Amino acid sequence: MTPINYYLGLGALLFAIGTVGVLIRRNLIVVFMSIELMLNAVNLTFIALGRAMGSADGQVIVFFVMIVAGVEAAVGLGIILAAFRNRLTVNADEFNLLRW
Amino acid sequence: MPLGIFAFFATLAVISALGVILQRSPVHSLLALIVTLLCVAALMIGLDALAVGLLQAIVYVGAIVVLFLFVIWLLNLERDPEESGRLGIKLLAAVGAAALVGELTAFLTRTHMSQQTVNSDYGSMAQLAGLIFGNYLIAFEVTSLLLLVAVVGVVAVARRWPSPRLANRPPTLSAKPQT
Amino acid sequence: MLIDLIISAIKAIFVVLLVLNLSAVLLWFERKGSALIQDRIGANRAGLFGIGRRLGLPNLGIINTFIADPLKIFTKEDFVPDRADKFLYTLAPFLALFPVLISFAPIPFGDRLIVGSHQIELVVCPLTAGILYILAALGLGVYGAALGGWASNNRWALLGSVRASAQLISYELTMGLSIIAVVMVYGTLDLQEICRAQSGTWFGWLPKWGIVYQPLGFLLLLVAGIAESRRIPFDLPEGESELVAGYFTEYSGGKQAAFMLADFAEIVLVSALISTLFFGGWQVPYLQSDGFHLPGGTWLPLSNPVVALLGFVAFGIKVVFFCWLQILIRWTLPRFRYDQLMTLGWKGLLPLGLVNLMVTAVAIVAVGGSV
Amino acid sequence: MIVEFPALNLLLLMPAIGVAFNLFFGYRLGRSAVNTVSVGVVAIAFALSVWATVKLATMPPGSCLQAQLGPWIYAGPLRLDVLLRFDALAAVMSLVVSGVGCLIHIYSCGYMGEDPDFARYFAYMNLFTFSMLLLVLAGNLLLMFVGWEGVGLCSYLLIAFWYDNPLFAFNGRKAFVVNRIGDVGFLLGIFVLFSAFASHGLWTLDFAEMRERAGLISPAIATIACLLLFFGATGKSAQIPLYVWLPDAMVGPTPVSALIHAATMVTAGVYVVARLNFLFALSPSTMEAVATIGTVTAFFAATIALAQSDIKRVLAYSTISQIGYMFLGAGVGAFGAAIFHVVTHAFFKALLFLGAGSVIHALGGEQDMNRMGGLRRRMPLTHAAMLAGTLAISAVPGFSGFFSKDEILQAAYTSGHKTLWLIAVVTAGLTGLYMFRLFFLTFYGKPRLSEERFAEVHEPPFVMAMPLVVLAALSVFGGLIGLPEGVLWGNQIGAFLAPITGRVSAAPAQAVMLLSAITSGVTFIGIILALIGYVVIPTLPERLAAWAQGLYRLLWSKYYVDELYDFLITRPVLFLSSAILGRNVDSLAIDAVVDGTGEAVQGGATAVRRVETGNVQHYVLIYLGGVLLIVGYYLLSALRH
Repeated sequence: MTPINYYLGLGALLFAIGTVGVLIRRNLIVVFMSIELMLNAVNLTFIALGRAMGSADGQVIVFFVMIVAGVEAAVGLGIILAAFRNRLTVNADEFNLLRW
Repeated sequence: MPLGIFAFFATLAVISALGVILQRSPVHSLLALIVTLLCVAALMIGLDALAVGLLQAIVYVGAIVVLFLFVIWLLNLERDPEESGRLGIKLLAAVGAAALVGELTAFLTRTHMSQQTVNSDYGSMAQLAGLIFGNYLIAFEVTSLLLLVAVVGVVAVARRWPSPRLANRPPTLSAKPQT
Repeated sequence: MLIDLIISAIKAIFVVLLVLNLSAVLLWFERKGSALIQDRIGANRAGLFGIGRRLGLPNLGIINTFIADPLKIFTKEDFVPDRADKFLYTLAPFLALFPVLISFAPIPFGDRLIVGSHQIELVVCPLTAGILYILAALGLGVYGAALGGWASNNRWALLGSVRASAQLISYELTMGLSIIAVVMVYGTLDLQEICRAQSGTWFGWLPKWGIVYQPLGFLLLLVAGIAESRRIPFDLPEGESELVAGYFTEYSGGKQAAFMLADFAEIVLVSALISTLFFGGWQVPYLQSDGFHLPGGTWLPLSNPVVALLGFVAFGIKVVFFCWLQILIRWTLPRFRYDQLMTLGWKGLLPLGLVNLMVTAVAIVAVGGSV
Repeated sequence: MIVEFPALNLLLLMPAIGVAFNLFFGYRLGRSAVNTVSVGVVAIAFALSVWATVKLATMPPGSCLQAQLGPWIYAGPLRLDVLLRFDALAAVMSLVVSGVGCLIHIYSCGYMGEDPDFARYFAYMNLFTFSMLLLVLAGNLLLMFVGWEGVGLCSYLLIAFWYDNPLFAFNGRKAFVVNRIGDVGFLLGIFVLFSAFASHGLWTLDFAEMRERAGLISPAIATIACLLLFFGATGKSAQIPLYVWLPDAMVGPTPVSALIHAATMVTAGVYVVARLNFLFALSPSTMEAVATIGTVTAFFAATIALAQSDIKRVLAYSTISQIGYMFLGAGVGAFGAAIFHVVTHAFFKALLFLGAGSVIHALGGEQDMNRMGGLRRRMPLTHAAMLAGTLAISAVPGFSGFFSKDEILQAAYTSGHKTLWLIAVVTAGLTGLYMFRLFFLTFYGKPRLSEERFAEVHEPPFVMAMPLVVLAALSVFGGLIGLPEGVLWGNQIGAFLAPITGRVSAAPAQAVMLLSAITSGVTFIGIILALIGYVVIPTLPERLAAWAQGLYRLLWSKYYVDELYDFLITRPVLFLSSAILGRNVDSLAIDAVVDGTGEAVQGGATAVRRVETGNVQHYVLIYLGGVLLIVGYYLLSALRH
C-alpha cells in the first residue's frame, strides 16, 4: 500500500506546477487550464485525506469542487470569449485595465 | 494501490502537468491536461474513491475540457504569440513553487498518516448519494442554483449582442443582403 | 493468483478480438445489407482463385470484406498532410478506437462459468460502477474525432470535428439520462447485477426484461446511441456529400481503418448496452442456472457450461440483432440538417429523458423502492 | 395589590398606530382619514384610560395595574423592563393627557383645517400623546426619561412646525436647547440615584422598588439627586432659571400651545416631583428650594404678564406662574394638591388657549390684544367660554381653579411658609388683574380692528366650539372632585391620590375659611383693578405706564432675562468656541490630525499603488508569497513542538 503522504506530496507538486503555469503563461486559456490543474491537485488531496480519515466527506467536497470547476470554466471561458472579441487577443498582458 | 502503480500514475501525472504549462500549442496543453486528469482519476480510484474518480473522468474530461477545446477552436488559436521574455516573473514563479513544494514536503515528512480500514461500500455511489442527499442537501441544492446562474451568466457574457444600429434597421423585403 | 491473471487476460483478449471481428462482420453486413435494401447484389466479385465457385458455393463477398479490403487498406500509403500537427494526427485514430474498446470491459457476456474450483464471471472487469465507467470512456471518445479533424489542418475536417464533438456531448446527456433511469430501476451501477435482475418472468411467460420497465428509455438510448456512433441519420460529422469524409478526410491507410473500426465498434457497443440494459443481456427466456423452466412447468435440466454457453450465444444474437437494426436504419433514413440535429437533441430527447427520469422516480417511490 | 392588565399596552399602542398611519399613509389618504384616525386613536386611548381607572377605583387603595411589554436592558445584575404601571397618579395624569388631548385633537381638526401639512401635524401630535403616555405610565425612571425626551422632541417639532419661518425655527431650537440643559440635570440625577441604590446592592430604577427601599438613600445623596432632577423639571416645566423658552414657544400652532405648553408637557416636572415624592421627602432643603423657586417664578411671571400685549404670551406667562403654584404645593408637601392643580390647570388653561386660538383664528392670525376689543358681540360663545376660563384661573370661588389653588395656599400657610404664602396671595391678585386685563382687552371696549375685518369675525366652527364647551364645563365644575375637607363629599382626588402622594394635615375649619376669604379678597381686588383700568377708564393704563416708565419697560422687556442670558452665557460660549477653540484648537490641532490622516493615506497610496499593475499574474505572484508565508508560519510552529 502506498502511504497517504505520497498522495499528498503528489498533490502539492501538481498544485505547484499549476501555480507556475498560472504565473508564467500569457495565454489566458492555458492559465485557465493551470487553474484546473490546481483544483485537481486539491481534489486529490481531499480524496487522500478522506481516505486517511476513513470518511467520505472528502469525496463529497470533491464532487462540489467539480461542479464549481465546471461553472467556473464556463463563466471564465465566456469572459475570455467576450474579452477576445474586444481585444482580438487572449494575451494576459493585454488585459491590464484594472490598475492604478 | 500498490506502490508501483502509484509511481506510474504519479510520474505520468507530473510529466503531463509539466506538459500543460510548458507546451506552446494550447491544444497540446489540453491533451496533456486530459492525461493529468485521467491520472488523477486513476489515483482517486486507487484511493477507493471509485465513483468520484469516474465522475472526475466524466465531468472533467467529458465536459469541461471539451469546453476548452471549443473555445480554442472558436478563437482559432494556433500558438501563443509571445511566450518569451519576462524572465523575472518566471524565475520568481519557479522559486516560489519550489519553496511551496519544499514547505509542504517538510510538513509531510513530519506527519505520519496511515490508511484506515474502510467498509466495502467506501467510495460507492450509494455512500456518496447518501451524504449528498443527506448532510449536504442544502449545499447540493445551492449548487444547482449556482449552475443555473452560471448558465444564464455565460449566455449573457458570451452572447454576441446585436448592435443597436443593426437592430434599428428596417426589415429588408428582399433576400439580398444590404451593405 | 497467477491463474486469475491469466483468466482475466484471456477474457480481455477474447472480447477485444470478438469486437474487432464483429466490426468486420458488420462491414460485410453493411455491404450486403445495403445491396439488399437497394435491390442489387453487393460485393461479390473477389474470390479466392475461384475455389468457392468451383465448389458451388455462392460468392457472398466474404473475400472482399475479410481479406481484400483489409489488405488494401493496410498497404495504402500512410499519408500525413503538410502542416498537419503530426503528433496529434497520429494519435487521433488511437484516441478514437481505444476508448470504445475499453468500454466493453464491464459489459457481461455471460453468466458464471464454473471451471474446476474457479468461478469465472463472464465479464472482463466486474466493476461496481460499470455504467459510470462506460460513460467516462465514451466521454473520452470525443477527443479522437475532435483532435483528428483539428490536427489534419483541413477545413472540412475541422468542421467535421466541431460537429462531431458538439453532437457527441449533446447526445451523451440523453444517453446518460436514459441509463440513469435504468439504474434507478435496478438500484445498481453494476451491469452484471442488472443482467441478473432481469431473470425470471411475469405471469409465467413474459421475460422480466428492462424494456418492460423502460420502453421510452430504450428508444432514447437507441436514438442517442446511433447519434453517438455518428451513423445516419446523425452522420453529419462525416457526411460525405457535405464534408467529403468529415474529420477523417485526410486520413488514409491504417489510421483510416482505425477510425472506421472505431465507428463499427461503437455500433457494437451501443447494441451491447441496449441488450444488457433492456433485453436481459445474456438472459435466455425461461433459462435459469439449472436449466430451462418452461411456462407449462416443464424442467429441462442443463449443466453449467451449457447454460453459460447458451447465455453467451443469446447475448451474441441480441447484439447482432441490434447491429443489424442500426444498419437497416442507416440505409433507410435520410440525414438530418445540423440545426435539426441539435434541436432534436436538446429540445426533443433531453426533455423526454428528463420526463422519463421523473416518471421513473415517482413510480419507484410509489411502488416503494427499486425492483 | 398588583394586577396584570395587558390593555395598557394597547393604551400606548393606539397613538403609535396613529403616528405610523399619519406618516406613511396620511398624505395619500387625505384630510378626513387623517382627522378620523388621529382623533380616533386618542379617543380610544382615553376610553382605555377610563376603563383602567374604573378598574383601579374598584380595587383597594394603593393597588396598581401593570403590563410588561418586554425586557429592555439586562446588563449584569441590572434588570430593566419596558414596564407600564397604572396607579392613581398615572390614572389622573393619563386621563388628563388623553382626555384633554382628545379634545385638543378635535379642535385641531378645525384649526388646522386649511394647513397643507396636516398629516405631519397630526403625526407629531400623536407622537406627543404617545410620549406623554409613556412618561406617565412608565414603571421605572429610565423608561420615564424616554417619554421625557420624546415629549421634548415633539415640543421642538411642533414649535418649529412652520419651519420656513426662521424665527419659528429659532424658537423651536431655543426650546430644545434649554430643555437639553435641564435634561443634563435630569440624567445626572438618574445616575446619582442609580449609583446610590446600586451601592446598596439594589440594581434598579423601578419606582415601586425605589419607594420601598428609599430608606437606603442618605439625605445628602437625596438632596443632590433631587436638586438635579428638579433642575431637569425646571427645564421642562419652565421655571426659573430655565423658563425662557416657553413664551417663545407660542409661535407654534395654538392647539399645540394648549396641549403641550399649557396642559400636559410643562406639568411633567410637577409629575416627576410628585412621582418621586418619597425622595424629595428625604430632603427638606430641596423641598424648600422647590417651594421657593415655584413661588418666585409664580410672582415673577405674573408681573411680566401684566405688561405683555400678545395674547398667547400673556397666557404663556400665566402658565409659568400657575406651574409655579404647583411647585409651591409640591414644595410644601402637598403633592396631591399640586397634582389637583395640574388637573384643573389643564382644564382652564387648555380652554383659555383654545379660546385664544378661536379669537386668533377668527381674526386671521392676529395675536396683539391692542388690536382686538369688542369681540364679545361677534363671538358670544367664545366670550362665555373665555369668561369661564378666566374666572377659573383667577380662582374665583366656586370655579375649579379656586379649589386647587386654595388647597395649595392653605398647605403653604399651615406648613409654616408664611412669606411664600404672602407672595402667593399677592400673585393671586396679580393673576386676577392680568387675566381680566386680557379678557377685557379682547372682548370689551371699542373694537380696535378695521371695520371690514371686524365684520368678518365669526364664531368658530363646530369642531372647534365643541371642545370649548366641554372644557368650559370642566373649568367650571372640575373643581368639584377636590372640595375642601368636610364640604359635601370632601376631597375625592386627594383621597384617591393619597396612597402615592400622602396627605397634609388639614388646617382648622375657621382658618380654612379665613385664608380662603383673604385669597379671594385679593383676587377680587385684582379683578376690580382690571375692570377699572380696561373697561371704566381705558386711558388709565397708559397714564400709569407713562408715570412708572422704568418699571413698565422692565416688565415689558421681561426683566431683560433673555438679554442677561445672552450676555452671561451665550456670548461667552460663542466667543470661547469660535475665537479660542475654533480658531486655535480646531483649525490647528484637530484639522492637522484629520487632514494629516488623509494626506498620509493619500501619500501612502501613491507610493504603493504601483503594485496594482493590472496584470493578474503579478497579483498571483503576491498571493503565492502570502501562501508561502502562511504555510511557513504553520511549519515553524509545527517545528517548534
